[in-house]
Amino acid sequence: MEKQLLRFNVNDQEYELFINPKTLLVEALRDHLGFAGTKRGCDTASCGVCTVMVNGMAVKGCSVLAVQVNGMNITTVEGLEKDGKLDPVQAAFLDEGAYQCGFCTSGMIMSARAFLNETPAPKDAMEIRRGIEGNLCRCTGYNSIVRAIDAVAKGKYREGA
Amino acid sequence: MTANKYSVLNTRVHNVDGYAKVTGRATYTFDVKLPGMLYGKILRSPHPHARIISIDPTEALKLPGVKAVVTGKDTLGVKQGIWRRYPELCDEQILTIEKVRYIGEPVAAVAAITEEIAEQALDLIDVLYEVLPFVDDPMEAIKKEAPMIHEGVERNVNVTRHIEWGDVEEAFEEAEYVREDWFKLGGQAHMCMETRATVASYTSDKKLTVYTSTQSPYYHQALLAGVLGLRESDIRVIAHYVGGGFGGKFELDASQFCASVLSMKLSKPVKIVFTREEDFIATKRRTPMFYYVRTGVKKDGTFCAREARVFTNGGAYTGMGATALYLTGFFHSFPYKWKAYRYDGYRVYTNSLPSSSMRGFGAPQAMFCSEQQIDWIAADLGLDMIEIRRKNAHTTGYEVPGQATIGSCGLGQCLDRIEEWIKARGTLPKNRAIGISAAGFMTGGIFNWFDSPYSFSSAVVTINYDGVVELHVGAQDIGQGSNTTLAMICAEALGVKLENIKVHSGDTDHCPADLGAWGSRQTLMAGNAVKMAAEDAKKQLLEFASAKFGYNIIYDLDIKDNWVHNVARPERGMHYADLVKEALRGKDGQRIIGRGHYTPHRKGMISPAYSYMVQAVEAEIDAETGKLSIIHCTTAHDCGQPINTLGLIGQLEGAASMAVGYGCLENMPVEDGKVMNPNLVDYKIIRAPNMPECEIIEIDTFEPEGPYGAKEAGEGLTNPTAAALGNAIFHATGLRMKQAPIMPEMIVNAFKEKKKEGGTP
Amino acid sequence: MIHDFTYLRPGNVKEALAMLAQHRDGAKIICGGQSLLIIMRQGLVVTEYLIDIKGLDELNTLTYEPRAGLKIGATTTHRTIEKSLLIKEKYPVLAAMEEKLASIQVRNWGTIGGNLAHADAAGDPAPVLIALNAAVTIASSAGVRSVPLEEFYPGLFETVLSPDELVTEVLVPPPPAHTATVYQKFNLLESDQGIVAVAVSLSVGDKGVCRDARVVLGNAAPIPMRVKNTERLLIGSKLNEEIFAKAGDTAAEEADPVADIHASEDYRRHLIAALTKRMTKEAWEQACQA
Amino acid sequence: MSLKCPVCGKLKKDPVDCARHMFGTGDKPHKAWFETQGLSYIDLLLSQATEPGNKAYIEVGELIARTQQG
Repeated sequence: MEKQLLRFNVNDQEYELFINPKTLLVEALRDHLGFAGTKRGCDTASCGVCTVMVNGMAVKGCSVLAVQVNGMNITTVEGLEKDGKLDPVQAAFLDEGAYQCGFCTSGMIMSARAFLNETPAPKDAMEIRRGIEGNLCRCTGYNSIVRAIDAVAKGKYREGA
Repeated sequence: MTANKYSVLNTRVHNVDGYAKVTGRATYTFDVKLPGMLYGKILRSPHPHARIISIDPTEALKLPGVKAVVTGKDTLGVKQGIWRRYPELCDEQILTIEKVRYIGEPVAAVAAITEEIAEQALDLIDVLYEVLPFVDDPMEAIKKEAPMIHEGVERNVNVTRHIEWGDVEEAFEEAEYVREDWFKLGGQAHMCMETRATVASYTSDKKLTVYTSTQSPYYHQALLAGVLGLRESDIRVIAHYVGGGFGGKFELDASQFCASVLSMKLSKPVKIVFTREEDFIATKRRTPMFYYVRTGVKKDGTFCAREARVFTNGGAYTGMGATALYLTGFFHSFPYKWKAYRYDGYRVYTNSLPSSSMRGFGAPQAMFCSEQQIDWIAADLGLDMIEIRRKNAHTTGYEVPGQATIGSCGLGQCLDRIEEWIKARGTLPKNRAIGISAAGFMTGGIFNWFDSPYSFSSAVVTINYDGVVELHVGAQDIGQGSNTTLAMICAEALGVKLENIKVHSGDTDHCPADLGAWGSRQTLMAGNAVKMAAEDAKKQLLEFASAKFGYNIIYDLDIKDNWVHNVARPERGMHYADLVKEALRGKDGQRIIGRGHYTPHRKGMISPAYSYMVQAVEAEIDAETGKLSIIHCTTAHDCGQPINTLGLIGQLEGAASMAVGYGCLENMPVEDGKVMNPNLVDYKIIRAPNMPECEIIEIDTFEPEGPYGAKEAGEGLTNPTAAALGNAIFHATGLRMKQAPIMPEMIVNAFKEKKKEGGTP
Repeated sequence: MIHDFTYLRPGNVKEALAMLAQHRDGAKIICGGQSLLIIMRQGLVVTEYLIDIKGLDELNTLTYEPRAGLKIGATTTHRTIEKSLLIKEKYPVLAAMEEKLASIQVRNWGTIGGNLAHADAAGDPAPVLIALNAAVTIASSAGVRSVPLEEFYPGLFETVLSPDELVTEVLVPPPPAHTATVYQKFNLLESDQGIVAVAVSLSVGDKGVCRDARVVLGNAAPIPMRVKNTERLLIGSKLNEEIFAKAGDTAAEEADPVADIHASEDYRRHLIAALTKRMTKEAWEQACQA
Repeated sequence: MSLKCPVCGKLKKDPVDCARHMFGTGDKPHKAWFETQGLSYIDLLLSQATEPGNKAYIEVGELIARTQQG
C-alpha cells in the first residue's frame, strides 16, 4: 500500500490529504476533515445517509473511493447554508417537520438539493419520491419530506416569494 | 378543528432541535470523538448454542495497536435484565461466561487505536467452543427432549402470562356464533438509522461518562451501575441526539457494556459502534408469535367472549419480552367490551436473537389477529364491518375489568369519520378494496421495571434574570420531538413564548431522573411534570406581581404571551421580562425555580390513559403475481388535545410507514439460528415511492389525566395497519391471510389453495 | 474492512491495458465501484492492485450511427444512459430500465461497463441488452475482440474476460424495423433488483407473423438466460393470448431458478410465466404499431 | 353427549367442550389430571394453539369420554 495525494474542494475550500487509497469519500470527509454532518448507516450502499454532492451530483460517500474524486468539487450539508442563510431545502424541511431523529436528514437534504437542481419542476409527487428513493428514513414515512421538496419546487422559498 | 384556545399548544412550530438537524450540526453518539479515544470491536459467537471452554487473547494482544481484550471473566458476571424485581428474568450477562445462546452473542471485546486494528484483532482471539445441540423454533424448544437453553428452565418456558375476566365458558354458551382461527406473526427489526453506539470514558476521578444512543439515560445509568459495581451517581449518561429508538434502545446493549468495561480497564475513552449487520443479528426484535383465537358473538354482532392462546419466540433472553407477552394479551381485547375474556401467553426461549419491545409493544401482533377475525365474523354473519365494531366499542368511563379505566375515548367518532371517508371513496375498481382496523394504545406504561425510587417523570424550571427559562427534563428526545412538545407545554403553562424556553435533556448529571422514552410515556407523564414545574415557577412570579401591583386580592393575575396582567383588566400589567428582573432583585439574585413530577396513582396496571384510532387501508392486489399496492392509508385518530401539530402528523405518518413494513415487507427469517437477511439489501424497509399518502383525521377529545387533555400519538398507530391491510385483501379477494408479513407469494399460494377447495377467489 | 491495495490510475486505455498485462490476476479494475466496494468491504475480494478507470474519458462516450448502431463507452454512467435523449428515442427500453436501476446516487456514479463485468445474474442491463442483441468490445494489450453479450457469461459471477482484458464498450445494433423490446422485473420495492426479470424483443414480419423473438430472463438462472424454446414457440405465427400464455409456461419450464429468502423456486417459475406472458403481449402490441 | 369434568365435575355439553373447559381453567388440579393420564398439558396446549384443527381438544375429549364410559 502506498499513500495517495488527494486534492479536492469541499464546500468551496481547497483541501489536500495524503491518505490510504482505500479510504472512502465519507471517511475522508468525516474522519480526516471533520464534516460530521454526513453520516454512515450501512455497508451496502443502501441507506443514503452518507449522500453528498460530487460536481453537483448526488453520490453515496460510502461507495466512492476518496481518491476517485481527486480534483472535484464536493458539497456536504455543511456547505448548503450561505452566510447564515439556510438553503431553501433546509428551510422547507424545518417548516414541514421533514425530520425526526435527524440521522438521515443530512443525506436526505443533499439528495433533495441535487434532485431539485436537476429537476426544478418535478411533474408530480412520484417524481419527487423517486428522487429520494436512495435515502432511507425510519421516522417520518417520507411524506413530510415530499411536501418540503414540493414546496421548494413550487417556489415558496424563492427570493421575495 | 375547533378554534385554538392556546397561544403555543396546537400551533405549527419548528422543533427546538430542528435547526441543528437540518444543518448537520446535531452531534450523535456516532459523531462523538474524545482526546485519546480508542476503538472497540466485539467478538461474537458463530454458534447458536455452545459452551465456552476457553478464550485465549494472546495473539490478539500481540497485534500492534491493540490495547486490551476483555471477556466475561473480566466482568462481575452479573446476570442483568430490566425486570430487576424478578431475578429469574435477569438472565443476560452481555459478555457471557459459560455459554453462548444465539449467533452473534458477545464473547469478547477488543480496544485498539483504530477500528481496523480492533477488527483484525478479533480474528486472533482463540475461542474453544463445545458446540451444543440448539433449537431455534419455539414449538420444538418447548418439547421434553429439547435442549435446555437456560439451566433449570423446564421446557424452555421463560414466562407465562394469564389474563381473565368474566365467566368465559358461560359467555361462550350464550354465543350464537363461534369462530376459531390460528395466526403466525413474524419478527421485525427496529432498524434505527443510527446503529447502537457508545463512547465510554472512565476518568481518574473514578467517574464513568457514557455517551450512548439511548431511549432512557436514567435506565442505562442504573443498569450500568448494577453490572459494573458502581454507584448510579458515579455514572453520567449523555445522549444529546439519538438516531432513532422504536423500543430497541432502553435495554443494556453490548456497545454500552463492553465500551464501559474496556474504558474502566484502560482509563481511556473507548468507542464502539455496531455495524448494520451487528445491529440486525445481535440486538433485539419485535416478538414473533403464534396466536390461537376463539371468539363467540351473538347473531347481531354483540361480542360475548374471547379466548386467546399465544406462544412467542422469545429468543435467547428475556429482555422486555415478558412485558410484550402481557401487553399482547391485554391489547388483544382492545378496543372492545368483552363480557368475558381469557388469555394465556407462553414465552419460549430459543437459540435465536432475543425478542423484545418494539413500537406497539405486542399490540400489532394482537390486532392483526383480532381485527381480521372480526371482519371474517362480520362476513360470516352478513354484518357491516363498521357496525359490528361500533356495537362493541370502548366508551369513555368503561372499565376493562381489573385492568384499566378509560378516561376518554373517541373511538365512536373515529368510526363515524372513517365510515364517511369510505363512502366518499365510492365504488372501487376490481381487485381493489378498503379494509379497516380499530385500535387503542396506552399513554404511559405503568411498569416500574426495577422499582425505581424516583418519580416516573420529573422536571425543573429555572427562570434566569433575562427571562430565559431553563427547562431540565429527564425525558429523552429520540426523534419523536419530546423536547419540543415539553417546551411548548412549559411555555403555555408559564405564559411565555416558545423562544423563551431552553430545553436541557439527555444528561443524567444535570437532568432529573425520568424513566425515559418508552410506552408512550413522554407527553402525558413528562408533560404533567413540566406543567407542574412551570405552574410552580409562575406562582412564584405572580406572588411578586401581586405584591407589586397591590391590586385588590379579588383580582386574579395571569401571564400570557409574555404579558403579566390583571385578568379582569388585561391592559393593566407589565412585560414578563421586566417582572422577572424585579423579582430576582427582590430575592437577592436567586433564580426562580419551579419543580414538577408525575407518578400515576390508582390508574390500573397498564396506563393512566388510552388513545384510540381507526385506520382504513385501500389496497390493490395483482391476483396473478400477488403484488400488493397500498393506495391510501387514512386514519381517524383520538390523541386527546394535540400539542405539537406538526410533530403529531409526523409521528402518525412515521408509525404508518413502520406498520406497512410490518404488514407486507419486513421479516427476519432465521435458519439454523442465523438471521438470513442481516443487511439493508435483503431486509426491506419501505422507501419513498412505495409509501402511501396518509390522511389524518383528528378527533378532539379531552383526557382528564393528560396535560391539557393530551394523550399518546405515534406508537399506537403501529397497531392497526397490518390488520387493515389483511382486511383489504379479504374484501378484494376473499382470501383470509393468517400470517404476517403478508408476502405476494403467500397471496398466490392462498389463491391456489382456494381454487383447490373449489372456492371462487 | 477493505484490505490494503496499491492504487493505480492510468491516464488512458493503453496504460490501463499495460497495467493489466503486467499484474494480471494481481489486479482488479474499479470503475464506479458501486458493487465492487461492497464486496471488497465484505472481504470477498482482496486485490494487490486496484486499477481505477473511472476517469478514462475516452470510454465515457455515447454515439449512434444508423448502420453501426449504438456505441456506449464502458465508463458511461447509468444516469447518462437514462437521461440520453438519443437513447430515449432509439432504445426507450434501455432508458426505462435504467430509471429503475438502484437509486439516483448509484446511477450517478455506477457505470455500464462495471455493471456488465460484475456479472450479477440479477443485474438489470444484461437481460435488456441481450434482448437487443448487444455485444461487448473487449480489449487487451494484445488486441481487441467483440463478444455477443449472451456469450459473455459462462457461469455465476463469471465472465469470459481473461485477466488482462477489459470491457471497453457496448455495441447495440440499430433497432430492426417493426421491432419492440420491453422489460419488466418483479420486486417488492421499486428499483430493487428483480426477484425475477423478463426482457422480450419481438419483430413483426410481413403478413403480420412474428419474424424474430428474443426472450431473456434475469435472476432466473445462474446467468442471464435466453429461453430458446419460448422464442421458437413465438416465431412464425400470429401471436394471441393463447400463445402469450403458452410462452409464459414454456419460459417457466426452461428457467433454472433457485430458492432464496425472497422467493421459492416454484414462485419464481410462477412469476416468470406471468411476466413472460405480459411482456410478450406488450412487445407484440408495440411491434405491430412500430 | 354431555359429560362431567373429571376434575371439578362441571357438566359440559360435549367432549370437546369439556376438553376446552379443562385447558381453559388450566389451574394446578386440572393440569395435574393430564399428567395422571400420561399426557403433557403443555405439549397438547402447544399443538392446540399453533396447528389448526383442535386436534388436542378432540384427543382429550375422547379420552374423557372413554374414562367416563368405563
